[in-house]
Amino acid sequence: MNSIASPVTTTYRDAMRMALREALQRDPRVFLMGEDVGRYGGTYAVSRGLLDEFGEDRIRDTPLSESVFVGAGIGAAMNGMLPIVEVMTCNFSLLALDQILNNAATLRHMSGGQFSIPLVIRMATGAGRQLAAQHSHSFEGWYAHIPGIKVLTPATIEDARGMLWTALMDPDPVIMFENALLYNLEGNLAADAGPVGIDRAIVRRSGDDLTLVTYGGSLHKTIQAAERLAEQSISAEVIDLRTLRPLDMETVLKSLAKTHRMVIIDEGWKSGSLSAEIMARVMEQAFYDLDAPIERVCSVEVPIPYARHLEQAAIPQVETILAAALRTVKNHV
Amino acid sequence: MNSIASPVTTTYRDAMRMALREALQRDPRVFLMGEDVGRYGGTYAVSRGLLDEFGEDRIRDTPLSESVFVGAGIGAAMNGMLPIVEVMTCNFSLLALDQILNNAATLRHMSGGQFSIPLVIRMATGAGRQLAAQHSHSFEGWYAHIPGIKVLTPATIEDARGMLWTALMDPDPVIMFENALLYNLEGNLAADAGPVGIDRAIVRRSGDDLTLVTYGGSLHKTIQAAERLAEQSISAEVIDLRTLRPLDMETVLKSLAKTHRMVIIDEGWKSGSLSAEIMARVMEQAFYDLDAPIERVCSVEVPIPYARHLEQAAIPQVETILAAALRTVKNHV
Amino acid sequence: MTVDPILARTLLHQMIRIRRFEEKSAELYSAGKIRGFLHLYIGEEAIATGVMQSLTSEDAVFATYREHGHALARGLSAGAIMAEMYGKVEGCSHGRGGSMHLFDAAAKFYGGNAIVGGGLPLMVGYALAQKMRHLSGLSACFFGEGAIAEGEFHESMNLAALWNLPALFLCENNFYAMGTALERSEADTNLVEKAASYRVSGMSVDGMDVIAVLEAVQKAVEFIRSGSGPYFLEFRTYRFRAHSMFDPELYRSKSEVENWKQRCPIAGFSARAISEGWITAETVTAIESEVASEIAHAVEFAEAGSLELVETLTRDVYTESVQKE
Amino acid sequence: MTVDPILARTLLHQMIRIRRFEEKSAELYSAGKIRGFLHLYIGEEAIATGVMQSLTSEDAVFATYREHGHALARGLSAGAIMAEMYGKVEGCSHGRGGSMHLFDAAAKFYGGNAIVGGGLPLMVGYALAQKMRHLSGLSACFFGEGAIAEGEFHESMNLAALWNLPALFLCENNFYAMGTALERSEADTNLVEKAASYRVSGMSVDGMDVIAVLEAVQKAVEFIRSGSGPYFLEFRTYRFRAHSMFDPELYRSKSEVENWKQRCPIAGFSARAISEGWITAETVTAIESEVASEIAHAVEFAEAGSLELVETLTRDVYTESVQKE
Ligand SMILES: Cc1ncc(C[n+]2csc(CCOP(=O)(O)OP(=O)(O)O)c2C)c(N)n1
Ligand SMILES: Cc1ncc(C[n+]2csc(CCOP(=O)(O)OP(=O)(O)O)c2C)c(N)n1
Ligand SMILES: [Mg+2]
Ligand SMILES: [Mg+2]
Repeated sequence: MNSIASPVTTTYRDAMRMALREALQRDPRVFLMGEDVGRYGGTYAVSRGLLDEFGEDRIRDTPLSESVFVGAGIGAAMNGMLPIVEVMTCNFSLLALDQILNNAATLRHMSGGQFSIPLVIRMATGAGRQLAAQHSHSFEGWYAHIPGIKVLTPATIEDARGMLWTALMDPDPVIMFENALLYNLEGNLAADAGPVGIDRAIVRRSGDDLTLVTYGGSLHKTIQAAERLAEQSISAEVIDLRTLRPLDMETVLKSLAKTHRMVIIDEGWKSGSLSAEIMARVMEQAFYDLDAPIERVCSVEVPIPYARHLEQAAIPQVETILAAALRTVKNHV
Repeated sequence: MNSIASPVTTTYRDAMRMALREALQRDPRVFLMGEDVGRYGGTYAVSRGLLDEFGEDRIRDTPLSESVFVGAGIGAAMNGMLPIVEVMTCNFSLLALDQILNNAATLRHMSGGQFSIPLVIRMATGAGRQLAAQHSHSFEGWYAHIPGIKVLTPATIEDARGMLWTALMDPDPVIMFENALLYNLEGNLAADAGPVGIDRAIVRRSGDDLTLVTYGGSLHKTIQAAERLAEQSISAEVIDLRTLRPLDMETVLKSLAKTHRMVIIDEGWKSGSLSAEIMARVMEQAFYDLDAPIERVCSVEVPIPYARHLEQAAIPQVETILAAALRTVKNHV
Repeated sequence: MTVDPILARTLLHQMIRIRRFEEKSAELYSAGKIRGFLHLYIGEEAIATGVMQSLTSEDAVFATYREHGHALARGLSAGAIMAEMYGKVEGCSHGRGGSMHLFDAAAKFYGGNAIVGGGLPLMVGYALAQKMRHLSGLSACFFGEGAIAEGEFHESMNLAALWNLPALFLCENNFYAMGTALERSEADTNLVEKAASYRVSGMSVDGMDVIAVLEAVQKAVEFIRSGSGPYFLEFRTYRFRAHSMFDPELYRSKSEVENWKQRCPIAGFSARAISEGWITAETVTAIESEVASEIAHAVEFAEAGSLELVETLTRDVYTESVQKE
Repeated sequence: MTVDPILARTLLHQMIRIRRFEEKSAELYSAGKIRGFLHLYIGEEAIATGVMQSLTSEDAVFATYREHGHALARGLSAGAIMAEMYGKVEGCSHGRGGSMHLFDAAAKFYGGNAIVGGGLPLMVGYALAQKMRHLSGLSACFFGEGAIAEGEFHESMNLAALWNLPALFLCENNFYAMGTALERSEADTNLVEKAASYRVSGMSVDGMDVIAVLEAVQKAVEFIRSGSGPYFLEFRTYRFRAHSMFDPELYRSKSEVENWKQRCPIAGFSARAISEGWITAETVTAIESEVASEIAHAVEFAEAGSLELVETLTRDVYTESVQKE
């Protein structure tokens, strides 16, 4: 990689493309496969240009056959390759879930440790673009239930740039959920930005009065909410989980030990969401640190409607985060 | 139905078969379809004899094509039938999950309420028979995340007998998870036993010192644990959730208001399990009722191993329930 | 051969109606009135038009996310569809579905499915119920040639054939699935042969010729109604526009598109109908003006529509919630 | 035709070894030593035997849940398999997998998959990697005829053909999937024709004749190694026993089973080999006694094996946990 002096302005999309290019350049075992990653340039234009640069062998357009191309990624990973499989969006990943859960997540264990599956599956996730019930799922928290896989949710340009290589070097299957609303996110990236760790949550904003825990697409809304809270002299700490499985509870609990109050923001449907798991772990591991019950801001339990006002009402918003935060701060044990 | 005078001794399997027969006799719109429900007699012998009684048209052996036969159940339900679709075990249901989640659970909403899907999907669930990683899943809690479907877990002979008809009369899709270890369960059934409600949890054993919340296959272990606790003069209330979606929190919270302590027993993998959701709801709705943090006894986060001692160590046991209960009772806020 | 003038006018009217509707939709999308994904049917109008002409109100129709044309030809009003894309309560799915999820129970129009191949199992199940209920209507499903690679296609074709169901498979082969050409998707691009491997009879049809479509569907319908089992139709067609509003069309050449545009189903049929004397040039002008006014009204209707109350958000997730209201 | 005596002995030995191993497994299952599901290969021994004889150690093998025979023929020791079914750490999957999940990385034996059709995508991906790495070994997957109805079969065949992969599809057609006869599962029961619809070459083979199997596989292997793409083999066979230990076999007649038993691959080949003079009757006796002692040792080995410590329960869920130990 060429290193330039000053930070560059870029987008989440371009950062992700840089990560793909780096991986493809760095290791001949890496290849990218999925629907329309080549000639079309990627549904979200993430892989545009890669076919020209790396050729058909390494940038593979697949038929619309989610189960076999995800399964083929597993098989190729078992045979010396480092595949990056793009499932266009998580909405279609259910068609490949048997391969993910019954093969990718179990082969190592059920063979007594004989096989590694150094596979990375990327998929877009999230609502907010009026794509309606079948195209607006946020499955990352749900996938985090599955032992044997790791679940990443890059929320920043740095993580879009840096998580992929680390994930590829991981001998176990990793799924990256990229919130589609983030692709246009602009920001600075250090000229020499490279791989980042995937095992720790990060405090994105520090504060003392309450902890806001979130990840992915909701991070930016949560930071906005924190800024609004600051206007009311409430100091909110914002934690970006980054990796939903395994969860870095240490970072979460350290913050809670300071603030004693917590709100979780999670785009999954509320019941059985990741937020519930975090609440359960806090109850198990730090019950006596709580000065108030944890609140959560999740998606309403409805197939996401098309109409904008209904869709927006169905997913977490700065206002709803704010309201939950204020309730939590006012609440006392 | 013929009614006889005194209660009959029967099994969970036979009770389920009675329920199927009743439904088939009662309404010509009812039919059963799935892998080996006919000539084989059902993998767990639940449907044995039904092909002879009701014929090929209504007892339909399907090819091994989970996605289409579940989807066909949805389509038939949209067209005036009351299909009972048997997915042999929940382990194979991932292959049909797109149809369940993106069609069955969403069609009513995304059409603006134009369609009902009076479909019942039955599947066996659970570990404990040394069937290893791909055949030992407990997905009921995971499915309970999905808005638009209902999730039932009959744990008793009465519920095996009674839930099906009620589920069929429900205009929305219902999934019944039958723990395969229960099929041989023997017990009494009132001679005139019939349909039962599916909207309430039930207190299966009353007690004052702590609440044990569970469902399905773990109910019987939990009751045993409660009996062992009684020997130590600890009075445990046992709640059988019966329906995992929607959750009847009223019954759960009423018990908690009395006992102030709770242990949840759930065969799903711990992270992101139903138990987490119950803990989260208690935190939201009854935080101040808690005299101690809730504990949960779940499956260990591992693809279920074949070897018996490892498998048994991976799933909830009377001993682990007991230990959690004792810790909870001794704990103080 | 000769075509009844009334039929000729009907077909042309329907095709023009779809074309103008789609053009207006594109315009409204650019204006930000319509959001989400928008997949236009421009170039493929002969198929929906010919198919619906040969089906009856007893038959059920399942469609894709590129289904405005199917919905219009099936008899949904332009206003109800436009209002749907405006997210209004007057929309055919009350604004819950949007462009990809048009539904109309009364018209037996079962949507609107945004999962490639996702409607096929539903259609098969619907056909099963028709058979079990001894009803004469058939069950039809549109899908793109891209859907053929999905496991659902395979399972659906096999089950329909195995159980001899009144199922009509309507493959709109526009040669691309987003940017993926058919030959990069299917090892065997002969789709009728593929159908035959399930013992499903089939035929390949010029999807740019509305009469050819109409006649092929009539044959298929007769076949199915005689109890002979499912039927597969491949319509060879082309989408003149991008896949959706986000597609830079890097994957095909301008000249390829231009060549296909020469085969425009509307221009072709209208020229032929005039030269054969089935209609006059004035008829075309009249149709255009009828359609223009219909579409203007549709837009007005959509604009004037109302938004659902946010309080109803969770309605229709379960039936109970409806009843409570 | 003539068969080399050493080869004849090898084949017969392998088939008898599988048969006796399975008989012992059934016995041990009844005795409660083996648990879970147990799917016996009795009647189908010629297939695994003939296939493995024609593959090399460069090739990779993916199998089903009825895979004891595949594993044995591939060279896994009877002891390691038996110990696996005993749940012992000495088992080929350290007791984690059991009967349905036999694995051996060194033997390129990729298991053991209990999801019908679940191994096919893996095999295709493995073949893709072979091609990308310019390695000569092929990738082969066994599956039952029941798996053909699954979407995974369709998607896997198409991708293997489309990408011209060194993939060998080995269909063990024993005419039943549990209790479902092939004609109740497939609209078209001609499986080689089905393969052709993906442009995959194929052949139907008498799966009760080990020589026919061996020769067919040799042809398929040559075809694949020459770079001509995937190959499909249908082996017509029969399972003499129930589907699993729980199956009451209500779905087929005793006489049908008896008829097929007349075609026992072992009895047939041994009679032929003796009459052709490839081996003598004494050879058979010798094989039987070798096998008896091998299996006795396997059982001893399994009995003497140890159980993994419960503390290691979560090992091998992730790689890290291994390294920590
Ligand atoms: C299961 C699934 N995979 C991928 C997509 C994304 N997608 C939407 S349309 C489309 C192309 C479908 O092509 P085709 O079936 O030929 O229909 P066409 O758009 O050409 O009418 C794709 C890949 C999807 N909606 N569903
Ligand atoms: C996806 C899936 N569906 C159902 C099952 C249950 N099941 C196990 S074996 C079997 C029959 C398979 O038949 P076939 O493929 O012909 O193989 P055979 O057992 O005859 O060797 C079935 C239905 C399964 N394991 N996986
Ligand atoms: Mg297409
Ligand atoms: Mg079979």
